[in-house]
Amino acid sequence: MSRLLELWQTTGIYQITFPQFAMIVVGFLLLYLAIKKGFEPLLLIPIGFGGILANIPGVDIAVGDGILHQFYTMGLETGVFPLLIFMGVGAMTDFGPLLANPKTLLLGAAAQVGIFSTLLGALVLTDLGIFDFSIQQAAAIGIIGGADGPTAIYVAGILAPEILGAIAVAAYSYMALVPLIQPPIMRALTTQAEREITMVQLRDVSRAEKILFPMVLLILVALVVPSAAPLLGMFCFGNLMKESGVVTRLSDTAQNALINIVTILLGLAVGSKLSADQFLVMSTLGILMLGMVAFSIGTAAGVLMAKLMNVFSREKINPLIGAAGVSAVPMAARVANKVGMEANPHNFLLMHAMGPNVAGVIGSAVAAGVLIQFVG
Amino acid sequence: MSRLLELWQTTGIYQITFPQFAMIVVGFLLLYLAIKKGFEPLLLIPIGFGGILANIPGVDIAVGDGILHQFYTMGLETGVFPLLIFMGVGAMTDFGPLLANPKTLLLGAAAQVGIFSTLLGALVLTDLGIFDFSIQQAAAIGIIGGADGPTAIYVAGILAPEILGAIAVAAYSYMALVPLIQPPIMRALTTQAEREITMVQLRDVSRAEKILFPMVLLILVALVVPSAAPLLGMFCFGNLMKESGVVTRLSDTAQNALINIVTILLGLAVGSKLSADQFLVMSTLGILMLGMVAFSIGTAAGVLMAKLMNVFSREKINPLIGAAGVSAVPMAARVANKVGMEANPHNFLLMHAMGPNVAGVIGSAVAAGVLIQFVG
Amino acid sequence: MSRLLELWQTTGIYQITFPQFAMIVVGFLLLYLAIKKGFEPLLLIPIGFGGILANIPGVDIAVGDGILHQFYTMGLETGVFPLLIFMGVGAMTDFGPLLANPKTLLLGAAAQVGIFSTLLGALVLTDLGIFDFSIQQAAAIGIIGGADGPTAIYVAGILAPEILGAIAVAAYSYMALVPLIQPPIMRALTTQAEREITMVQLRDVSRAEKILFPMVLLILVALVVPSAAPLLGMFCFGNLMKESGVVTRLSDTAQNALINIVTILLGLAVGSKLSADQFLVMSTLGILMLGMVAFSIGTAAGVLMAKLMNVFSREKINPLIGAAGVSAVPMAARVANKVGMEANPHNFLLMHAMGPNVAGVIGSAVAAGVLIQFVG
Amino acid sequence: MDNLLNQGLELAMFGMGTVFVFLALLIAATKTMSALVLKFQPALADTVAAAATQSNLIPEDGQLVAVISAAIMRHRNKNQ
Amino acid sequence: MDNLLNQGLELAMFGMGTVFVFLALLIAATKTMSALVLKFQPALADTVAAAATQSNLIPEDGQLVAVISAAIMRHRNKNQ
Amino acid sequence: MDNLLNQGLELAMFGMGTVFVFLALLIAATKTMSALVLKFQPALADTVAAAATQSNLIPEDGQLVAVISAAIMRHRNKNQ
Ligand code: NA
Ligand code: NA
Ligand code: NA
Repeated sequence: MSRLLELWQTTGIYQITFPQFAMIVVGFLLLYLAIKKGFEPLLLIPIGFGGILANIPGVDIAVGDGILHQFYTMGLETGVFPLLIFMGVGAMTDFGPLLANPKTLLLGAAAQVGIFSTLLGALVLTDLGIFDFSIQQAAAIGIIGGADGPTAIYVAGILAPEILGAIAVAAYSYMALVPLIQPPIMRALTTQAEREITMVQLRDVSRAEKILFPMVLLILVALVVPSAAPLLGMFCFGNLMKESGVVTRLSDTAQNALINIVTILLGLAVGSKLSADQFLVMSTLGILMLGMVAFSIGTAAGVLMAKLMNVFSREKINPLIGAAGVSAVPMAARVANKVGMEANPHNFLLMHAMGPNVAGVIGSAVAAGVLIQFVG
Repeated sequence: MSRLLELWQTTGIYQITFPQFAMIVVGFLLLYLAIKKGFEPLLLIPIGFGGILANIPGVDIAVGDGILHQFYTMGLETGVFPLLIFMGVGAMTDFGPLLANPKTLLLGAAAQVGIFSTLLGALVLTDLGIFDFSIQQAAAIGIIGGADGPTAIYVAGILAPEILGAIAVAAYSYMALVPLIQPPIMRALTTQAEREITMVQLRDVSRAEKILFPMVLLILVALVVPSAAPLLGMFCFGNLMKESGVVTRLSDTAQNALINIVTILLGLAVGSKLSADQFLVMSTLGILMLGMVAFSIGTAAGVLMAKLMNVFSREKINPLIGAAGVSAVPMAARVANKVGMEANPHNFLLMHAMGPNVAGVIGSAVAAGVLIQFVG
Repeated sequence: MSRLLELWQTTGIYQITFPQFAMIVVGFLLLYLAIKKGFEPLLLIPIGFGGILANIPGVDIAVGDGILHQFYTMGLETGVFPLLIFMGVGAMTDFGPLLANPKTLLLGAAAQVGIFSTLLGALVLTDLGIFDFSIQQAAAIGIIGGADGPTAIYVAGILAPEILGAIAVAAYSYMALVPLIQPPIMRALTTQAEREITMVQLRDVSRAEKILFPMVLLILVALVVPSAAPLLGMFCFGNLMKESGVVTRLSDTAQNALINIVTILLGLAVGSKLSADQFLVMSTLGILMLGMVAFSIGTAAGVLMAKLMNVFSREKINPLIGAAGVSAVPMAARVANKVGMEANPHNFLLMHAMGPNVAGVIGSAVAAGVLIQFVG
Repeated sequence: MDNLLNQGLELAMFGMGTVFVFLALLIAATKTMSALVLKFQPALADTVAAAATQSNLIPEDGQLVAVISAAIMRHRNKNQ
Repeated sequence: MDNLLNQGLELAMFGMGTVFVFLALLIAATKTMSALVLKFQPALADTVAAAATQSNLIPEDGQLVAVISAAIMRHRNKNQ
Repeated sequence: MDNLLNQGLELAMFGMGTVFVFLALLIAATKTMSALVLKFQPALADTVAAAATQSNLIPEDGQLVAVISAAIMRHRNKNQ
């Protein structure tokens, strides 16, 4: 009989705590959003599932020798997983639109205002005593505004691993919500006339330029912000493999088997940080709120920068593409295209928005480098 | 001249011991069975080859810094390899037949009697002084009756790594021998009339059910047997990736590149446990013998359970599909189909047998969880 | 202001040293050779790029916790990467031509003279005080003459990791230069009549022979040179997976996803050894020079061996195929074919040269085993 | 040694018990799930993995933040 | 705490400054690169990844060895 | 230093010796193997990787257990 009691005490029903139960619900909610609503399923399915596993009572999955903790230790603590994903993303990125219109790089710079103002916001909230974020945590929260998953995870893993779960959830959730967050801001900051601006068709970009661009970018990183070299180096490496055209088999693997394997493992590893005791803290609410602010400010800054450039430049750019500077590739570019077509059904902005879109990836990686350099 | 002698002493001919030689022969025999007789070649080729490498004298391959020992340390000691394989198996599993006829889950339960009676058998043999198995070893031997490779390797890696080699060889050899082991038992326990029972065609299962099933299973595991959560969690995760339909690239990788890579490394790692000093012990004979018993009892229990269910249920099931409850997917289901067609050439049992077949995977994973919980 | 100065001091422009700058130039040169000249791009792109990353100042990429150093630690220090590549190469190798004409194995033996005479050359240069190579370093340099990338990296990783970068660069550069290095030597050592020798068409080889060959090779390795068993064991394992025909999915993965992933990681890890302080030393010049000597002597020895065999054998072989004994698969075989067609446009030597070509892989792996055994 | 056998018997009993209870519960849960799905089938079948429309995205996100917030609040209150 | 805010402000300022300076430099570098490519386009476009002809392989290799040698020499001289 | 050269010479000699001996043995072994295969070719070629028929499965498994048993027995006897 006492043995039966012992058996009963091994069950989850006996052992589960309310916070664990709540986090399992959150995990299922993430799965629901991913599967039924199409929220970044590639990441949110592994993260959500990992989050559920991490909160199963009475078994070590996300701690100690548990498999999720092993994935965390091998891939997130070391930075290997986000860097390999960045390599794969590089191998999937086409810099053509950016090369055809390099000044859109400035839009990718402007959108990073979201990162730094959110950092300041987190510190102000700390100053006011509402939350208690260290400068490392504030920096990691700010990077959510980079709208770039692997960059956010990489930075959080280095600066503030204790809030990595919340940051990843916020980053991917808001990336999925870009079609909702951005349009009102874009409309509020532009006139109908501005949204109707049509842009000249992009010139063709030669293969040589595409091959040389990752090298030029790498040189500049090495000379100006070496601290961004791990991220941008792997990114350029992936892109060079693709554009060089001589290592197709490596490029294909980087874009498929390798990035898929790492995505599965990274998602599960991030999920391991969704254990109730780490995730169900007040700061998570602050992170979710600040992340939303970061996306919004980044969007606004991109749009305003485009308007500012139009003051000085003769060749007008449609300010909507400024919003794509936050990254969230390729969702933000599609949003710019969609809002543009509402104003003028014959105005195709997609390719024009791809320039600031990939510029935003570079911009937030540079910002990440600066943050790691100064508070890491 | 003394230098020539030294050279001679580095050769394998000089250094090889008889047990090493014997194990190399065993390794080649495994390769022969795998290649020429089609015995589970995906596992037995890497295991057999690894076993040969592990017994080459004068070089550290399966110990120390040797590559097979590295694979063992990184993947078996940690449990990572069998869990990743389980994830891939989950991504390949179709729960449709099970969902169409859920009561066949009981057949998958019954077949696990093989596990526990073999455990008892091992302890009785110890009690009689014939062998000397600890309760951990007895549990690991019993799990051979689960007829599920990764589960057996996972459990043995945790409970009794010193007999992992013999357990893996037994598990995969007997899985390959299912077409020989099962039919006589099935025929002995059923009447011609029973074998002729035709079953109504399975209803179609909706996509929503297939998506929800892995989640339902996961919840139940979390609430009832958390200790089975690593195994069944990864299994459900793989299945959800497949059924959700929104992460096809991850599911494809889990079913192909990733499971293939892990299978190669796991097979070689298991092979490292086939070194003569670990494998050529009396207990290996006991394990081989008990493993066969486990398969036989599991088969019998599945068939008898089906007959018992027919006593209480109006909708009769063909007791042959009970034998598929041991797992050995999909071999055991094919055997049920084949024996059924001998009795009635128009009786297609394959899809009906797939239900208990995958139920057996769940059943033995639950049994594994219980064993790890109580003697781990 | 002092903060601005601090910022300036974090830039690469401020921190870079001349040797770092020079190595970055070398890295770009390797990329240029790989992309524009087609020099072994699969390896030289990752190595070159890794070399650039390793020399970016002010950030730890190739040391400490840097990602390249992690790749180095996990894959080169352990030997895992070159062995997995060897497995993949095995799965891509067709021993058919060798089996049709086994005596060409002797040509693969002869070409290894390049390895050992270069080893002696390195020691003579040390004796003369020109360089200062240990016997381990001399052995690792010699193995460049094996013209086999993974073998060279494996041996250098064990015997002399401090010169691994230079050895890998030399090995892959000279393998790419085989079409330039070999023809003059081949022409100098043969007469027009010899180069015109036509060879009888190769017999068909049965599938059974192809399946048995890797096993025969493995047995012989186990009995005669166990120290070569890690390399040749993995090679035979890959080949057996392919030829057995029963594990196509494993063989495909070994030849594609797995070898590609490992190639990327291995290349970057090798690149980490191209840091200025390790690479810009006098010994690098010696290694580059000796590597060229090794290739040349190996080529000559192969050709001369073929001529010697013609003295004793009635069935004449075209001595040009002896040059393919250095390995550099399949480049060296193509060179033999090309030089042969210059002499006699109807003389197709390609398949005949594939025999010594793969024999050269076996030969240098055996030589590697001996070196590791005696100076490791 | 007898002790070992006893331990084994107990383990076998509890083990088979757990396996049967678990799979019986799974039958019940599966049947319930299938019944629910078949009841709401049309709605579910259509929307699963359908392209998310903008109009129903906001509530969902609201849900996520609401659930997390509620959970944190309750957790916090308990621990005070 | 105020100190923390100051630190944050400085970080934001330098951070945004670096981002803008970097991307401005990248614009300049990219434009220069594109201009150079377009100038030498015919030559480049044809040879990139073209099958290496034997005649131009030797100089390339010469280049590699020459650059490495020069670098080693200079490095050595400096360190003496 | 001279010692180093001697060591190198010895290594070169034994090394090349081993390479030649090994590959010569491999020639012999390969030729033997091919001859045996060609002799039993029809049988082998047909059955390799052919679908295993039930009738010949039992003996094979018997083989495996028999070999393992014999090896364990002999090993055990030796170590007693
Ligand atoms: Na960004
Ligand atoms: Na089972
Ligand atoms: Na070679």
